[in-house]
Amino acid sequence: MTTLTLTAPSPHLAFLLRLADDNLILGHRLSEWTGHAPMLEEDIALANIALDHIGAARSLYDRAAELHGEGLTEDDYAYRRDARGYLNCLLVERPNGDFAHTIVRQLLYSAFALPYWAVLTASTDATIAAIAAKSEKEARYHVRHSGDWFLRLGDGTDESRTRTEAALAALWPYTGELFEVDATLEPLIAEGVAADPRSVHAVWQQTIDQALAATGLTVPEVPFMQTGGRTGYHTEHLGFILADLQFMQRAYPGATW
Amino acid sequence: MTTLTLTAPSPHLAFLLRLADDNLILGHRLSEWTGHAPMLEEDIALANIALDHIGAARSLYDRAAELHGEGLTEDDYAYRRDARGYLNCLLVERPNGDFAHTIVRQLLYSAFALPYWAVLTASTDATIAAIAAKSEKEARYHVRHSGDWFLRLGDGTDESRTRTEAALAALWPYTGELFEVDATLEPLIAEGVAADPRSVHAVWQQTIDQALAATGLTVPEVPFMQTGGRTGYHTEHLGFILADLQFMQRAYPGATW
Amino acid sequence: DPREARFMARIDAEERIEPNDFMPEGYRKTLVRQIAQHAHSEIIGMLPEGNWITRAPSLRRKAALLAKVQDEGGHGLYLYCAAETLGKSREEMMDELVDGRAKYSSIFNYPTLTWADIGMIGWLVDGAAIMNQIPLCRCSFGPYARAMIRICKEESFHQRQGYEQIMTLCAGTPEQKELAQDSLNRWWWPSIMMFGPSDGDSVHSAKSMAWKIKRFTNDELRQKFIDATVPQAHRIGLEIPDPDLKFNEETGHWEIGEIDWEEFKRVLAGGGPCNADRVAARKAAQENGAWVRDAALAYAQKRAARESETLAA
Amino acid sequence: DPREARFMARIDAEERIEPNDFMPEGYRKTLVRQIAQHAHSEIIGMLPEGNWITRAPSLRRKAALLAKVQDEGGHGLYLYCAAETLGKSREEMMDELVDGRAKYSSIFNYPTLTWADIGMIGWLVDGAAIMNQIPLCRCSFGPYARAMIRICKEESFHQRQGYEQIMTLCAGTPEQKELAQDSLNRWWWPSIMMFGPSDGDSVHSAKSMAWKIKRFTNDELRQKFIDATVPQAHRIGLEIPDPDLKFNEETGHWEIGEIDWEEFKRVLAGGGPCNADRVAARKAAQENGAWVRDAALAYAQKRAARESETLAA
Repeated sequence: MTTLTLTAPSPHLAFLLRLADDNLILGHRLSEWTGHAPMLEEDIALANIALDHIGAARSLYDRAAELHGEGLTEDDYAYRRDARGYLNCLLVERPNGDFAHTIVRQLLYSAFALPYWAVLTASTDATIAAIAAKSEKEARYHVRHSGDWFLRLGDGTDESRTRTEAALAALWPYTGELFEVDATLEPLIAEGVAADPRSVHAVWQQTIDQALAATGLTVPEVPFMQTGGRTGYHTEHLGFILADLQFMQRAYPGATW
Repeated sequence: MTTLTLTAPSPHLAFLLRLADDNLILGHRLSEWTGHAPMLEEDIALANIALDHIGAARSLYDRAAELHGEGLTEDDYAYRRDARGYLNCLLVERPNGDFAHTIVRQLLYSAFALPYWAVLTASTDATIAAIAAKSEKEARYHVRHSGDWFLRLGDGTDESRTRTEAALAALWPYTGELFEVDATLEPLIAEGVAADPRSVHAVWQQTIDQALAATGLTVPEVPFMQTGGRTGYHTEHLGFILADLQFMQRAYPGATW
Repeated sequence: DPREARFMARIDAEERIEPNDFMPEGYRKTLVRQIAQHAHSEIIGMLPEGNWITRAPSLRRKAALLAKVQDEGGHGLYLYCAAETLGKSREEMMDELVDGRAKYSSIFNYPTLTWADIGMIGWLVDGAAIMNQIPLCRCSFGPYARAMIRICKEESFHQRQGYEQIMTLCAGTPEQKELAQDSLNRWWWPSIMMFGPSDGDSVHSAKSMAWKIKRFTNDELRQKFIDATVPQAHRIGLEIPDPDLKFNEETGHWEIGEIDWEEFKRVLAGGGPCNADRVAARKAAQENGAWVRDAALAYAQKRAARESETLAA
Repeated sequence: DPREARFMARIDAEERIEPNDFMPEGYRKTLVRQIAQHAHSEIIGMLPEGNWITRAPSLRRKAALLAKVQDEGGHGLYLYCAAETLGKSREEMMDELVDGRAKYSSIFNYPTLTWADIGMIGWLVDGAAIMNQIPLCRCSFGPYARAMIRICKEESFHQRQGYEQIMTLCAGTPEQKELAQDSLNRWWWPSIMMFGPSDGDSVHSAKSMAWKIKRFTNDELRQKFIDATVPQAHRIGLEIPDPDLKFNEETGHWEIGEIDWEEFKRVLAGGGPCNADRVAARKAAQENGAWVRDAALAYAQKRAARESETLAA
């Protein structure tokens, strides 16, 4: 049991892993708050959202394993790939930072995930469609939760507004990647397995614009968008996530827990 | 290549590992500052001290491997033991905290290491004696460096004094362990392989008292001393150190780097 | 005082006391202290387990652990609410926790050093907690009793889940079995101490029994726990780290060796391995979160002000 | 201006200019900018490599990496000192770095994603740096030239060490070989870009050549690097990620494909993968360390005051 390298995974498999990795890594980040949140209600809420994401990741890895054959399991994907094999977008691996960073990251991602899951309910991969139906409901709550907090922080105190603005500026460059279409995605969109993320851009923009308008904040001016996660080109943060995440499976390979 | 469990290591081996682990873990902690220190001179100085500690650890692991037989290497000890198998004292695994914590931790440890290495130069284990001779010289610099900073911080600004006081209070409970003698150490002291740490307590106390006197700070009132590291009963911090430290060897077992 | 007599008559008749009912000051104080301690224990209890969320060895276990720690947060919340019905604010209780005035269960001052400790906490610590808590479902104070009913259900699930995790380790590789035994060695005695001092040395017991806050003595509950747990350990091949342990055929009870009360007192007095780290973690959460709570408050006030302006217009 | 003429005569005669000598304002400005950028590059360069100190795969490599990063800190220090001889304080330069006004080598805005990147930085990045720096040992400004002599010696050691690390990977398991190739794929083009824009597009080149700050054009240095490096890659079985790469038998040079100047400009303008993280890390170090520097200053002042009191008494 060593590091799992997927050489040229099929587009279908790659798509499943991209979605699954987004959810695992975002869930992992949120779970870091447990016991350390600004109020007990948020310890609970963030753990809840983390559980939704980890649950979605598990279902998607399951489907990947089924498709992949070779007797792999969900845990092989999570625990045996090194950073270059992870396909999540960069946004979800950004550090929690302060609570404003966590809320802005969640809003930016969930405002994308909600409509994207909605169109994926029509996926020709019936398992994806079923996962999407469940996840869409969860994402509705995630958007509401982060949207409510965005409002409170953006229109709360001077300090909370400044922090929210800084978080927006820091995270905005990672939003472009959510809507990218590449050679992996193109055939899958044509087949109806995947959905075109560009088709939900307008809805995403509307959600964000509404949130901004309610606080009087504006879209930060960002000359460059970041990209790379979908092909395993990550930030330096992912490696440290994986060192913790994978420790037990690496130290005690082949054991059942 | 999985996790290395040493069931009832010989006292000689355990003693080598205790010393080596102290040095590796303290070196690791110091190395975390590299690129992030309060001034460039300290990036360099802390890296330098870290290198001394890691160097001492390597020599001690080498000697352990020689004694142990079974074809083990220095890396087997560093990279394959889980937290319960590490025998460093708790002081060295405490987080870096602010610069005052790092300086106080270093002074408390080095003020012990300097005289302890000095008596170990007479060890009947010639390799230990040789390592001690080299390390004693290095420890002299470590005491000077941390002592100078202790003075600057303790007698600098109100803020630096408050921080230094807080660091002293937080770390003092971990100093008792440095001078403990147990069933592992007793026969080795009798044989002259190890030295009795209690024999250097007065010198240690004098070094610390002098540093305190120069700043007007006092020994914090600490009703309880902490213990456990020498038998692998650590704080929760060590596990995270090892997750990073061991990632590569765990993820790519058996490779040569 | 005739009110006190009526109060005691209600207690004796097994009636529930509700927040707005008359109650003697001692009863209120005892309850506030106990419920707050209980709430704090849930909150501090999130830390040793939370320590392994990012390192759980499988996704299934990670999700289960996260859900468990979340449940503990929920328990803390119910309990703070129950204490608030007695007139003490959550903020005040939180302040007492982070400045060290309030106590919480000493068991959480021990570190989780390996993954096995997560299963062990479920099995032993939640197991011991349930022994304490089941009788509290019949506590004379209504809000506490009702919170306990819900909490006990979840704790009992956690306890089974913890035992199952340890069972899995014992059925696994030799390394896994070793992790389980090592963890039991470290957690056995601290769990035994969770029931508090022996009856003779227990300060608050007699009054609490009379008020039907407590239903059993510390030693009675401890014995129940030991009798339930020893056979569970033996069933999966684990050895209890007590050379004096023996089964008394006459009484049908397992008898244990001497408890190290010095250790108990030391940990209670702040000298446990993690007391300082636990309180520091909660303090950091309180301080780092202050601006967030301030923002939420400021927003709520602005919003209320806007609404009343709209109404006025 | 006769002083300028004398200055140019000295330059032409290959004499060294020293800090207290007359120099034209443009010469001073160019040097301060270049030396400060060079110093900043060393400091920022500590971050991508520092990223792997805690995760190095063997103790030997850990010590070597730590020593290497420490050397970079040392280079930064000499260079700040050299720049200070021209009248600009280190504090001012540090401020310019953290508020984004100062530039540093764009290469450090790429992330170190695997351990192989550590070897690759040694081999390629230090290799490219040396090409730039060897001629700087003959730079007309004395303090800079002298700093460069020392730096070049160490860089050349780092470069050999880096190549040896990559060689080890290439001789290792298939996974290790793959790590090396993947790393080369990511670092090749950014290293090529380290030499800056093509001669036609280079803003400061002509003047710098006349002042003998620079001795070769960007393209000349780039070609030297390519000619040295391509055979090294081939020797250990690595493929250069450039389908257009070919050896020109006539000129004896390796010719590369089109450089993506858009990427170069984007990274230079702040849009590289790590620009924000790099500056944020240095900013955090500056801010978190402020109280330490204040304390050192306060202590030095107190001490000086005490000494003068003693003298006065």
